[in-house]
Amino acid sequence: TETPLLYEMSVPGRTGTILPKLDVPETALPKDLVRDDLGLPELDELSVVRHFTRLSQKNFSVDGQFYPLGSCTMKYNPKMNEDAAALPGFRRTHPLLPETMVQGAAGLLFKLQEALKEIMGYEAFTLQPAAGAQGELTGVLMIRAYHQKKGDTKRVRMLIPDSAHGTNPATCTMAGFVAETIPSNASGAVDMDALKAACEGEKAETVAGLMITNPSTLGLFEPNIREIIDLVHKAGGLVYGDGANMNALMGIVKPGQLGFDVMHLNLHKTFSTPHGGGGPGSGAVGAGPALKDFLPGPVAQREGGRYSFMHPRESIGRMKTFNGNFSVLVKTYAYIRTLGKEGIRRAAEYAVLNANYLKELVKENYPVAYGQCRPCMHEFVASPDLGNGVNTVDIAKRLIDYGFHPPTVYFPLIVKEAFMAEPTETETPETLEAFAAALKAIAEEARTNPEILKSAPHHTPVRRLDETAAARKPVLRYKQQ
Amino acid sequence: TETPLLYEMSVPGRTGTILPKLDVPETALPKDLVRDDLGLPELDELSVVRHFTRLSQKNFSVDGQFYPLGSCTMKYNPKMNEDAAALPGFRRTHPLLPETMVQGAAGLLFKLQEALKEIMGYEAFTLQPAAGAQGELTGVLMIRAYHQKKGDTKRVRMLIPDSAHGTNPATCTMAGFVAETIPSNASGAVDMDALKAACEGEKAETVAGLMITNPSTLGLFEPNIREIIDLVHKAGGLVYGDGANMNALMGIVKPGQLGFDVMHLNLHKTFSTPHGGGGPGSGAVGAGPALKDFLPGPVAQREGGRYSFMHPRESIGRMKTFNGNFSVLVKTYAYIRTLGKEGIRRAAEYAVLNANYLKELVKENYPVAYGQCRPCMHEFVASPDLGNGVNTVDIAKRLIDYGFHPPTVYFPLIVKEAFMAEPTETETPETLEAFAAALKAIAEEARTNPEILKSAPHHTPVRRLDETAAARKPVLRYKQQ
Amino acid sequence: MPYIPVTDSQREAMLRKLGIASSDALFSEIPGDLRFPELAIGEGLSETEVLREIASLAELNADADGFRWFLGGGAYDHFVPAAVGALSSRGEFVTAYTPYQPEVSQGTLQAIFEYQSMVAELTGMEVVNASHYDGATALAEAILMALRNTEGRNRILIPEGIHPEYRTVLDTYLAAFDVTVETYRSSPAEAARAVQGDDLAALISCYPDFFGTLPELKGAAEAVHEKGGIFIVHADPVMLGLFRSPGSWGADVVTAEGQSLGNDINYGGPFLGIMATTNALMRRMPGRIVGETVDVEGKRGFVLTLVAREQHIRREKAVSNICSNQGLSTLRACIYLALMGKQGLRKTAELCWHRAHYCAAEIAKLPGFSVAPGTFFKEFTVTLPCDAEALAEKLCDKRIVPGLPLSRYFPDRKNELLICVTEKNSRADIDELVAALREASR
Amino acid sequence: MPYIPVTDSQREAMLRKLGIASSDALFSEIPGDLRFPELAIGEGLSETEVLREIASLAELNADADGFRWFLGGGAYDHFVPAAVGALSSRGEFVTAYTPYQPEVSQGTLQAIFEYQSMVAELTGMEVVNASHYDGATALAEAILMALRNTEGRNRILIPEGIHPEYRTVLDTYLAAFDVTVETYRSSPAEAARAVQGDDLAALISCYPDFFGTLPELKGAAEAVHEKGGIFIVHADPVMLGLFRSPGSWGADVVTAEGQSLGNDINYGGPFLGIMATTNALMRRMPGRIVGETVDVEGKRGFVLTLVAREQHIRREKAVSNICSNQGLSTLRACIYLALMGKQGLRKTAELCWHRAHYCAAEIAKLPGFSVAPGTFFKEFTVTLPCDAEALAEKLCDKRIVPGLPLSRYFPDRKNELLICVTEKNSRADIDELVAALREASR
Repeated sequence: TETPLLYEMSVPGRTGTILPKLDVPETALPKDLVRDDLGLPELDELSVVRHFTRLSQKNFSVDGQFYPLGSCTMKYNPKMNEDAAALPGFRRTHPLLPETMVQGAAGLLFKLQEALKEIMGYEAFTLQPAAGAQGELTGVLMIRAYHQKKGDTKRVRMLIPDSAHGTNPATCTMAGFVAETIPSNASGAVDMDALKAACEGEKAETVAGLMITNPSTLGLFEPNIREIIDLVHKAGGLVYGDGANMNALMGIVKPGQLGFDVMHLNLHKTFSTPHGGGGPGSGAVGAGPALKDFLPGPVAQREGGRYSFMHPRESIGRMKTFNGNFSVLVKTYAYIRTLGKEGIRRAAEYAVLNANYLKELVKENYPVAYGQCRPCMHEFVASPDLGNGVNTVDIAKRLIDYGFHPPTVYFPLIVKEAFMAEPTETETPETLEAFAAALKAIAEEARTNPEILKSAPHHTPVRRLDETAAARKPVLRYKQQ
Repeated sequence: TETPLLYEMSVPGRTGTILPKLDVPETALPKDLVRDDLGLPELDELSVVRHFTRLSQKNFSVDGQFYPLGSCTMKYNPKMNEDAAALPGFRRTHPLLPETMVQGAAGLLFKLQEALKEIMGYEAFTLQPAAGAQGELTGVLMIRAYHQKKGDTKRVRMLIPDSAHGTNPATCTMAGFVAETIPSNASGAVDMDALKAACEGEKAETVAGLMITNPSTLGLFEPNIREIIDLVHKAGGLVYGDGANMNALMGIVKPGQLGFDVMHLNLHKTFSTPHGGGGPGSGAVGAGPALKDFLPGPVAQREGGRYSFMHPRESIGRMKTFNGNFSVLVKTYAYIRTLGKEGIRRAAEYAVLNANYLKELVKENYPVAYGQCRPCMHEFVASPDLGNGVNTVDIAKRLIDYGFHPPTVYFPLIVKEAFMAEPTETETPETLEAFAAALKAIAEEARTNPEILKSAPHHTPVRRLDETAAARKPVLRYKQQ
Repeated sequence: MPYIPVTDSQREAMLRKLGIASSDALFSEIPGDLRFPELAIGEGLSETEVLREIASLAELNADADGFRWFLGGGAYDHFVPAAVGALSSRGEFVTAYTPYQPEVSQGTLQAIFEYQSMVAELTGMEVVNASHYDGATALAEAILMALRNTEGRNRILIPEGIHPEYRTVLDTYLAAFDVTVETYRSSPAEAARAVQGDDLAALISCYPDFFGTLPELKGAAEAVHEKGGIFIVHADPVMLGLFRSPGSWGADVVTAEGQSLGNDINYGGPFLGIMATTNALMRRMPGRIVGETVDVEGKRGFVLTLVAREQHIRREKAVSNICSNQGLSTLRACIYLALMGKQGLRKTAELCWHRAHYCAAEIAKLPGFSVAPGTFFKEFTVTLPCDAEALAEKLCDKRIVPGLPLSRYFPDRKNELLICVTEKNSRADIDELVAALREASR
Repeated sequence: MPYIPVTDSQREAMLRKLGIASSDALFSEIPGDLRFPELAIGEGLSETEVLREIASLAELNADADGFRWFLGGGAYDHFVPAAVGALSSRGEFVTAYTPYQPEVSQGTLQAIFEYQSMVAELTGMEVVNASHYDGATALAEAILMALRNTEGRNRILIPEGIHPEYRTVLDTYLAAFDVTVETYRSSPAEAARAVQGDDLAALISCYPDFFGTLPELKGAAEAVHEKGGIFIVHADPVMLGLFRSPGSWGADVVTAEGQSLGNDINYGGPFLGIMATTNALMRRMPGRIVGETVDVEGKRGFVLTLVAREQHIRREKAVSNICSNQGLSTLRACIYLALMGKQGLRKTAELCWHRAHYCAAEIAKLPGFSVAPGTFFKEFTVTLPCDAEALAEKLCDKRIVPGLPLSRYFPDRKNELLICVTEKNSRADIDELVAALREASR
């Protein structure tokens, strides 16, 4: 049933909070500055509680459903980490206190930097970026600053494989580079000839670098990764690694050792902090020898048993105020301490095992487009063709009726009708099997009753929504009649 | 959809907790004492989280729905009180610490006792009883001890109006008294002639006392309450007040001043602590001059700025271990501090106003059985007859389809097809009007489509359940096949 | 006005609809001389002010997080997984009531059914109710149940080592009944055999007792049954992760304090009274019970059942006056047991056992200290070379709560300390305790 | 293994199904010399151990509950109603992701739509996005938006009083663009009028600035527009409960730090970047936006909309690379604004105003102290007769955090203190601060 908007429930004179009485003499207000048009709704506390309780129940979530959204790593978010982040000493402390009064917070940041350096094979880390996209921007601005410092201003071309997330080219533009697409070959890997053509000869001196995701968005490990990195390095460019898919590789290989000069992590994916309906996340960035001095500040350091903050020598500045999304970082730290060295590796191992198992279970009707004979990493991208005009969107919507959140669909763009499933290591084989059974039933429905797929979902609070109308005549806020 | 049982999801080898490694030398276990048959299920943490998240969503609750369950006072439970009770200094402190280490807890108990004494008009309070029924038992055991002390052992008859909650006669039995029912008169009040007959003449000397609920379970203020109390007192008996319905009277009148010798409160009703799916509650008991020395211990006291505990001189003992349901008491205290003297009175006032308003809105189809021309207190008991064989149970089940929790039904027993609605003061008039509209629609459905009522509810996780089969062949636990 | 959503203009409209000028008219039946008293409880305060006042009270208390903690005595600091709090605090659980309408209470009902199932396994019994107020009241109700089941018999045997507060609760609950309560020091079997006459209603055994000591249960059930009584075992539920269940010893009724199962200490409450029994005694058992059934479409569902025992049907003939349960505490225990599972609870109990015995062994090495003899699980009694209360005070100043001085309940046992070690006490904690005991006793 | 439910025997069965002997085979494409490195990060720990370690770190930090607290400087201790935490922590909100599938994300989507609606009212603007990382990045993106909208124009005017960290963030974000960033000291209108040439892209005004001072906004929008620029106002959202909205002053884009709206300080993050604009600039705005629409049955529903601006469609031509929002912070702000409502937010702002001005007036009476001139809301700068950092340290020892010594950012402003007073500071707190300042400065 429809949940009315807050404004629709508003009744003049109500309030949902109990505020203190004024206990000081009044000071006259500057009349010309005071407003009388504050159009907020007026509700009591119970109505607000009921409203958001009901809204919450309209969401699918990891806590409620299998949520195999590819590229998003919707793994279980341990409850103990929430308790850790909610401690008053973290939740209620302030970034502008003197360092002596926040040794615990600074210490935690330092310890987390150290752990991430070790896991990723980097010389330095910043925890400041607030999200993956901001981590990307950080990395690419660092590459920019590196070339600038060398006076190498001709390097404006940033190479980006066509399977990349849309954030990569967008970031590239924000950092003042020109995005240049490198095609994939038939097996889904970077087309080495195209890459060579883009990096060699005359073109070498305009190469700023490469932005690459590994495993790629096809869920495949880039088989020529060392060669690719070498090519770019030889051209004088630097390599940025998009760490969105690190859940396949943590504890398996250190990206720094593979040669990535800089890389961001999505702590909310790989390190299991909750996604919060879209954020806050954290896009911590690690850097190797070429770029470590360019990291944004402040970075935590330890000197003689005390923790403090420093700004790297060639720092690009800062990406946001204060010290990053600290409470996300507390959860990350708790997660790493809980898993330890064995657990970190095992998490990746089982993420990959689960993905391969699921890929195998569904391959008859949902074959992958690339790399059929190779193991996938933490996810796979199928390209289903169930016939009878059934599209991937129909499969996705029908999965909802079966109680599952759909995988990512229509990404990456290079796969037709892409269906990108990432089960994560925190799901049981039984869940994967139930999901595969639903997919099988859907394939059968496509043959026998395609209409039920076209009109899915059937049991949701709302059914398929008119997104075109929403964009054509945007209604972006409630307006009082 | 059905939620499987934990056992049905169990897979050997799983566990949902991360425990420390053994860090001390092992001590040999006594082999003949060790078991090998621990049949607990085996699940991972995510599966457990998902299980209980899904189960929770199958409940109606105050946070989600209007819940006008008569006699239960399902009012809003302020979230701030939960935060107060969760403070580590309360949640993680121990009742057997020396008093010097728990001055805050002892102080809170003392302050709460003082506030309840003032609100209820009593000389002393115990916060120990864990629930209303235990509060009743406390009060009646105190009456017993009082008579015993006086050597008045013939007093075995406990008078109880026929409208009383079932706990009253049951309590009476547990305290070794014989329950004697006093009928109600045509207007729902205690039949004064019957009461007199039970209290006067020869019968006087066997009267232990009277257990009475005021407002009565009909939602009516007992108009002869002073006379009733006088009659019992004159017979040498004592009067126990069942405080289940104090939400109508707090701040309006002090029961101690009306002459009740002892009374329990349901702090989870009147003082807005949550009901928790059935508990924990708190059945604090107040006593006047006759009985205050009989209260169970410990009772908090203040001496020279320090808080400590004492056992009343003639104490009946203790009703449970330690100091009552302490975290419920923290919430009660927070509630009283928030409302203050004005708020306490207003809460009762609006509870009664809301009940009268709702009674008025629905009177056409849902007339009250008693006291049509009198104001009701915080609730009213209708006796609907919608025709076409529609019973109160059908109305109740159909209300669920409209998104409302049904009122209490078939209680009190003296009202045919009883339908007992208690809206509480925390609901908006809009909600009451929507509820009345649903009841009106149901009355219309009773005329036009009674089958839809008989087969309700229609949209719940399960539909009407076979309670007879459940009791005839009880299945009270999962059994491995 | 806090938590009242009726605005002034709505109030006016409502009064008009009721045909009255003021809500005072609704209270006209209340004696005028007593109506609307002034309450001396102060003005209402804001959320910030109230929480600040209450937080300042909370800060005056010592809490287990700030200390090395070895205090038990009936309220235990066991590990509570964070998921227990996260799930049990969901509004749909917290703000629901007794599941009278099963169609919209399947969450609460299924959770109780699962609790009953797991506690049945844990205790080795057939039937479990939806809980009592705490361990002591569960035990009291078990005795009342035995009295009902053995009509005419009125002798109750209670072990000397029972928790002193339990003893007081039992006496209070039994005050109105014609019973003889006797204390025994021997093994339960011997105590039963020693009974003269045919008036034995029940024998209670504590597994372990207040001092941590485990009784010899072999032959106890047989001896009690031979005398026509009911054998009641009050057990530590965490210990049952490792030690034989009361059911396997032939218990007719098992009670336990369930606080240790996922519930906080909460300064003593709310706790969780566990009660389990046999199929034979099922209909004698007090308290709420949830059963499985089917709906009109044949779908599985859960309902409150066997209500014919209860007070709202039977009134004065009910088996007890109890009409609620410790719903949230039960839920917490249910989530706790689900998370722990077979392996986790066993491992927890093993950690308690090994660490407690390590601790006892280390303390026994201290000059002047001795550990009471007998088998124990996680709690044991130590005789000190000095006053226990004074020593505890010294250690508290060093952020160690070393245990419970027995003088709290037994004024003459001044040199004895009851020490509790759980899976939360690391070896480092224990070593710190032992070192502090050594130093403080010098 | 923590959080991995696959048992050993299931693992074997899965490997059999895949036709491999070991999961190592799945990683055969990874360079063998680098595969499976040893990680020097220690063994995994139990829940108890990890929480104990982290709690011991948390205890090393000063938190606002333990002090009289007058510290702001961009991160404010406003009242957060308990219901905000209780509701926003529900698993269905916390563990969902970006609402890509609207049919199963209406909770998140409707909440964002309501946030957009309320923030539109608060700022006096037409369109609000679903949030940025924090106030500073919102402001940086607003400038990029202005640059895109005024193609060819590249002059940005920034007030001297901007928060120093904001200034650094802007410089970082603008590093790759050919822009001239100029600082102005005058009123915004005068600064705009003083621009020579036709290259003004945007003028930013801080309402109030870092030092607490409110600018004169009259005529500013007109002057900026006359020069062809975009007028950006960065505002304190709590102040907007009482003070005229930026929209009413003619702002084209409004940004704000939304932490004050129901979010904790969290040692500086997560915060909430608010951005609002006009209908005219709607399609230039970065970030996620939720719109209303209908489903196939005509029922109202909400979807992510105007996605054609975004990076997953437009790739290198996108208006920004941002592809998430501060979902939970937004939700908290939404719940906060719903609870506060029209009356509550106004009253909050009034309490800030009156208490801050009372505090300033009392401090101004102290010998040697002076309060900076100009209109302020809740934060003001005080010149002390002594070193601010040293004084602050003294007061912290007395459990008072008196404010921010300006030397934190401006090494030469040693005697200045930025003091923040909110609705959480009672008169008693303020009097304590004033007395402590008096004493410490002697």
